[in-house]
Amino acid sequence: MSRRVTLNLGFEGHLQPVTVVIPDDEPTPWQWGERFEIVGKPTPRVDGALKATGAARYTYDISLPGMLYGAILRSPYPHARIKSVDLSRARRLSGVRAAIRMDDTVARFAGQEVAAVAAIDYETALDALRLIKVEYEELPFVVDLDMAMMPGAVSVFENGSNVQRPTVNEHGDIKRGLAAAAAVHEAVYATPVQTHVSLEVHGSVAEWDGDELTVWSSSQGIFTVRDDLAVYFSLPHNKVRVITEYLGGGFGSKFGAKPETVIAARLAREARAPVKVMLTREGEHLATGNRPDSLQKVRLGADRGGKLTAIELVQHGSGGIGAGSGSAGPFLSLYHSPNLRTEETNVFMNTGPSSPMRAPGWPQGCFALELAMDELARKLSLDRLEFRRLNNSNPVRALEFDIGAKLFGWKEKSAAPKSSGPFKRGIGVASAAWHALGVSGPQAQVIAYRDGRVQVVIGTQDIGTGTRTILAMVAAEELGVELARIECQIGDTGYPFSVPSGGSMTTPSTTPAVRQACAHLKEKLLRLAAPVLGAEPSDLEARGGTIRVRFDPSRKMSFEDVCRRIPGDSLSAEGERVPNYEGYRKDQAGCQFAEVEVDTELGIVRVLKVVAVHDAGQIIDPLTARSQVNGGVLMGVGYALFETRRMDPQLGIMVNPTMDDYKLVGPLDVPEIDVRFVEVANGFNNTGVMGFGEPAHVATAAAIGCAVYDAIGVPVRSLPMTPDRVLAAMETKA
Amino acid sequence: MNRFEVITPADLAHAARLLSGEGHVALAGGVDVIDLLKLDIIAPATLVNLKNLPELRGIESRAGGLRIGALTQLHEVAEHPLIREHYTAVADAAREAATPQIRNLATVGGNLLQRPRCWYFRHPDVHCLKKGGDRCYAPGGLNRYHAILGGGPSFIVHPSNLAPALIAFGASAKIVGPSGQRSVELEKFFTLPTVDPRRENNLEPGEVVVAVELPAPPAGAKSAYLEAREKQSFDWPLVAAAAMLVGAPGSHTVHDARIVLGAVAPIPWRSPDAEKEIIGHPLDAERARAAGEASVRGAHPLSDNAYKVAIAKVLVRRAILKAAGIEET
Amino acid sequence: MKHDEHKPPNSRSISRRSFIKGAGALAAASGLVRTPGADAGAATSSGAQEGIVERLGPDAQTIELKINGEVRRVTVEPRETLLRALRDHLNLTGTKLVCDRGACGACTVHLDGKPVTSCMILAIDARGHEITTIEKIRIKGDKTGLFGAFVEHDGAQCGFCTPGMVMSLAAALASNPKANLEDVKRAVAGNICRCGTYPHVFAAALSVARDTRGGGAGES
Amino acid sequence: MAQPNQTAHCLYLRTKSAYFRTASGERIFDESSTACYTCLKTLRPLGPDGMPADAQACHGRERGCFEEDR
Repeated sequence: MSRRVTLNLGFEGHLQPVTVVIPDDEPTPWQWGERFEIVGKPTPRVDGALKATGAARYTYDISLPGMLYGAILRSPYPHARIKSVDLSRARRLSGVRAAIRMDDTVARFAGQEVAAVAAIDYETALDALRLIKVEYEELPFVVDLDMAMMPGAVSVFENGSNVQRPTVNEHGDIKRGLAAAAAVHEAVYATPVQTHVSLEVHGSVAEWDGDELTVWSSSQGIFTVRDDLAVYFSLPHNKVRVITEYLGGGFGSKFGAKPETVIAARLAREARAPVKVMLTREGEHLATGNRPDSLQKVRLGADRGGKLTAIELVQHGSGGIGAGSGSAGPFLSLYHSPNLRTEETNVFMNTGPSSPMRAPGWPQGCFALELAMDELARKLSLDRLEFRRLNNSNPVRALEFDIGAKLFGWKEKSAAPKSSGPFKRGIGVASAAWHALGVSGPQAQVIAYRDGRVQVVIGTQDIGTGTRTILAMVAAEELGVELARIECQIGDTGYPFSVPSGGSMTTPSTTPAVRQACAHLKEKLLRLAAPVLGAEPSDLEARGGTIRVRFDPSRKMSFEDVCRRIPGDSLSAEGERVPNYEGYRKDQAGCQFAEVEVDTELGIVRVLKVVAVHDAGQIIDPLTARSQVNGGVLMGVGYALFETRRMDPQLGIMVNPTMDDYKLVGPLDVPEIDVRFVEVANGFNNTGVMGFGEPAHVATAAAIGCAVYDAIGVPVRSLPMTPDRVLAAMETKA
Repeated sequence: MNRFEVITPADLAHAARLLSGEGHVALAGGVDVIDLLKLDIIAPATLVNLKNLPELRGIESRAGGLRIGALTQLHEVAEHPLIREHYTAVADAAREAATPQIRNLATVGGNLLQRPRCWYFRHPDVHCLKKGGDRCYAPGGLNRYHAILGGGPSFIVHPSNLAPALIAFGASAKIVGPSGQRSVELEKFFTLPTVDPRRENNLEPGEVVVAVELPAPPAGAKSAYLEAREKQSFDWPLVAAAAMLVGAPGSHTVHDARIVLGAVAPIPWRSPDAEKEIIGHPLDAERARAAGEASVRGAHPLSDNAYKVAIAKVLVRRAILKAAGIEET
Repeated sequence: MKHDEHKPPNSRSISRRSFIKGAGALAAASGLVRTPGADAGAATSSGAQEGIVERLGPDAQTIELKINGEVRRVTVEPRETLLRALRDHLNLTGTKLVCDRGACGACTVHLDGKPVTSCMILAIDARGHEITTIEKIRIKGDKTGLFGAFVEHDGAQCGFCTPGMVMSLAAALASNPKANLEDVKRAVAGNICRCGTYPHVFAAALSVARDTRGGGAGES
Repeated sequence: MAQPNQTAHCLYLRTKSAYFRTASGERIFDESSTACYTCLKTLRPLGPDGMPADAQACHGRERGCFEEDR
């Protein structure tokens, strides 16, 4: 049933044999030194042309016969009792086909869905919203983290404190660690609420056929949306079908069936017609989630030699009316310390609920920890990179520091004298980590047709990372055929099950299923070819577009010739993603270097260069992987310099729910980015892939924060580092 | 957006008559009007389409100066050779405005008359002083981008980035209304909230800005326009500064100067104090610095925007030096 | 409609989009003009028909738009933007709706060859202009090499901003085939990408510009 | 990823990790400090009873709105 194989795992200079137990029908995991024909070579994404020409069909582009347009009325108040909702006038407006109200009796944030309508066109739907009469009774509110934590603060939930029970992690004795330190640094760091700003807003098109529901949804998880809708509407799972052909971004905010998807389905049921509900940009900012803010009190101690003796974090943050603001991840894993304590406390306030966002908690924690590391290094007169090397927790990162420092020119840049003029340059470095091994569960089907085409079918979705390309590359590699032969069908719950595209799970969870399916298909094809080639199937291999005899490659058949021998129409095989084996290391490392230039008179920071060095197990496609790292870095530049949700304390509303007042990195704000990958064979699954969407975003803002500190000589301990904060920091120096 | 009709009048006089009526709003480039319509800040019954009126078009040389039709698009201003050569600050201001796509739609008239970018004003759920409500939310709220000069009772900043540069060259607005036409210096066209917090200029009902007239630039005039922005890509300025300098013949002495700031006050903010610091003196970095300091004399920053005072000082200094062609060391 | 109708009792300030004012570009309508809201609908016509070249709306009317070289008839209300007309009425969905405020460039089309944000222009205002959408560039084939370059350099991640980027660059490279990196950045300065594809977008554009330059001359 | 929690959670409780399952098919309720919970009944991070929804509160019968996961 199962077999033991010994794999050569690790990375350059650190290779070791690891014995793993794998199922019999599982292909041997790829290991160090594997020679690939397709995997690992930069490969343009297979659907690139469809995206560039606007032909790719997103949920927003779905148009069905008789389809209605929905719109949502949101609470303008941060906290109010909803006494009545009168839909009658809206219902009477010509062109309106359905109107519903939500079940809530209390609005707890400005932007909470109150009611919704469906009409023959979008403008009419908006007209109808204006006719809905809602009677609110305003209640006191709190939208500021400091205020929400105060004793006697307004309660977001009746008779409950806003301050939740803390999560504590500790080992050693922090007091002893601080006492043993030659230098101690203590400061408070603050990070803002960041919103996802997926370019395709949240939304769905819902269509009922009797008691069967089909939903096109802008979602990271078609099966999770399906399951949620089935539970919500008390339907058997097989009565709900969810489709996400193309997805315009998600970043963690598009798991499951959110209010707008349920609203679309409810409106469609009432109207007896398909309904499309896509949010407004304002609604997107207010109600689809965000990265919580934080106040992080950090204490670090180190001995004279630069070894950390204590790491302490006391963190508060708000997930709005929801939870999830913790930021301890980096404190618990980036650097060794014999004494460590983290305490994370979520605080409720009257703002939209947070949702997972690209490495939840990590960019916050990394900024606080890494800037504190630099401040302590300065006290100890240590080179900041050296200080990190001394305490580094991961051997792969040690190599990454070397690679990055050389590429970046750390030594030369450190030695360069500071300009005497107003434009000051600075450099910084920060560590990243992640831990996305992938999960079992996904199933894949692979079909070879008589004409030689191969179809990979799996119910995953492409959040923008190039899923179709990655899966096709793995299939082509396993089957020994060219990439163009493979066609990937994804994004439909009618296909075999897969997991959501989030938590950096897609590639490590789906590629092993596809590879296994291809291995099974290959066995069948080898059996077809064996009698023709006069060999045993076990003596054959699929390579270079042929099936050939391993020890005599001149005895071969083209892949197409083999396919022509398929009886009937096609040959199909299935594969599953099995649980992870014991592989090399469960964590993955990374580090980023940043160089900035600060206009010290205006307080304006420009990021000039970022060097990003990362590992992610087996990189399938370095080209799309590099795109992901660029994306993580640039989202980090925005987090460092521009992005923040601004809540007015008088009205309790977000004043910048647009794409101009909520500031995103634009083309002229893009630094030069140099991306390097470190190859690691990890052996946890048959492709050895680890996930990658998140780690690339973890260290950027931290590295930029450290670089600004280096440039101006004082730390800016709050993000984003806007001109007012930079100038204020400079003033404390003067 | 409410439902409305669109009327295209045959001539200017008729346009003026239509615009005198309640619920009529002019439609030109449309960028700001569409924004306001989408936000339900305006809900006119009728849009009066001005694009058919020849008086509003074209850039022409006139009496040594230039007449820029109100419908002229920002990209035309940015690229026009005469403007680039003789009114450099104006061309630079146009080039810095918005995005390439918006510069291809937005007009000179629209840039001057656009409503403030204040996030309270632009928020559909906030009924602020500017919209006829009873208070300005900036002083007690989030005011990092608001006025440091000339504020009260409303604390918006004027959003036009062309206006400071145009005022630096003494430009006038040519206006046609139901009772005829008038010409008003742009400097006097914009009005403080003390006059009427609900508006930013003295355009009367039915009046149409037909053109902007730039007088001939003084001999030896040099100019510069600078913006300080958080983002280098599309962003509104924290502070803008336009400087126009006229050198005395044959010397380094500044014979005349105009210094106008943008994004610091509810109107484009000319600073005679800054001008005084440099007029009649040979220009050097120290003089320019003094002008920068003087430019924000009397500033009353709000809780979050004192940093704009610091930025304004620097930007005025830099604009003066840039106009003069002096490299800072 | 009464202007306070949606205001809750003892409201301090917020009223749900029910305060209605008029005052817009190029004309000030006496500061505050209260006009009927959308529900009242009917436009009050003021004055005689003489002196009027055209009167449209508020009801939907069929207009002609010249899109991608073809005259298309589309029935729209005056309040509908060109973007809505393209997407909802003509099913030209390559042009994306993202910010709806002219701030992100995802809805970029060409108007007489120049890139504009189609969310900030009324459909009726696009009459008489040559409108070019991403579909035209698609149908006419990749003469510029831009699509191929986008694919080769991975200029798309989720792909939602990509058609707008392509439209901005197509116009810029048509007027300046030898664009350098700075030119390219300025050409897409009105386009926002949340996935962070910019570096690869720049590379794609520069590769086309470099080809135009006869190879080798490009700086990056 | 988090360890599976052995107690049955409410049918309507959701958090990112709950969209994944263990090898034995159970939903994973990660009680990590970054978990964002939603009640599928209200579509908000609170139950029909108006109190916060989370992995600690939303299992067992002590909460009136609890419904057993099938």
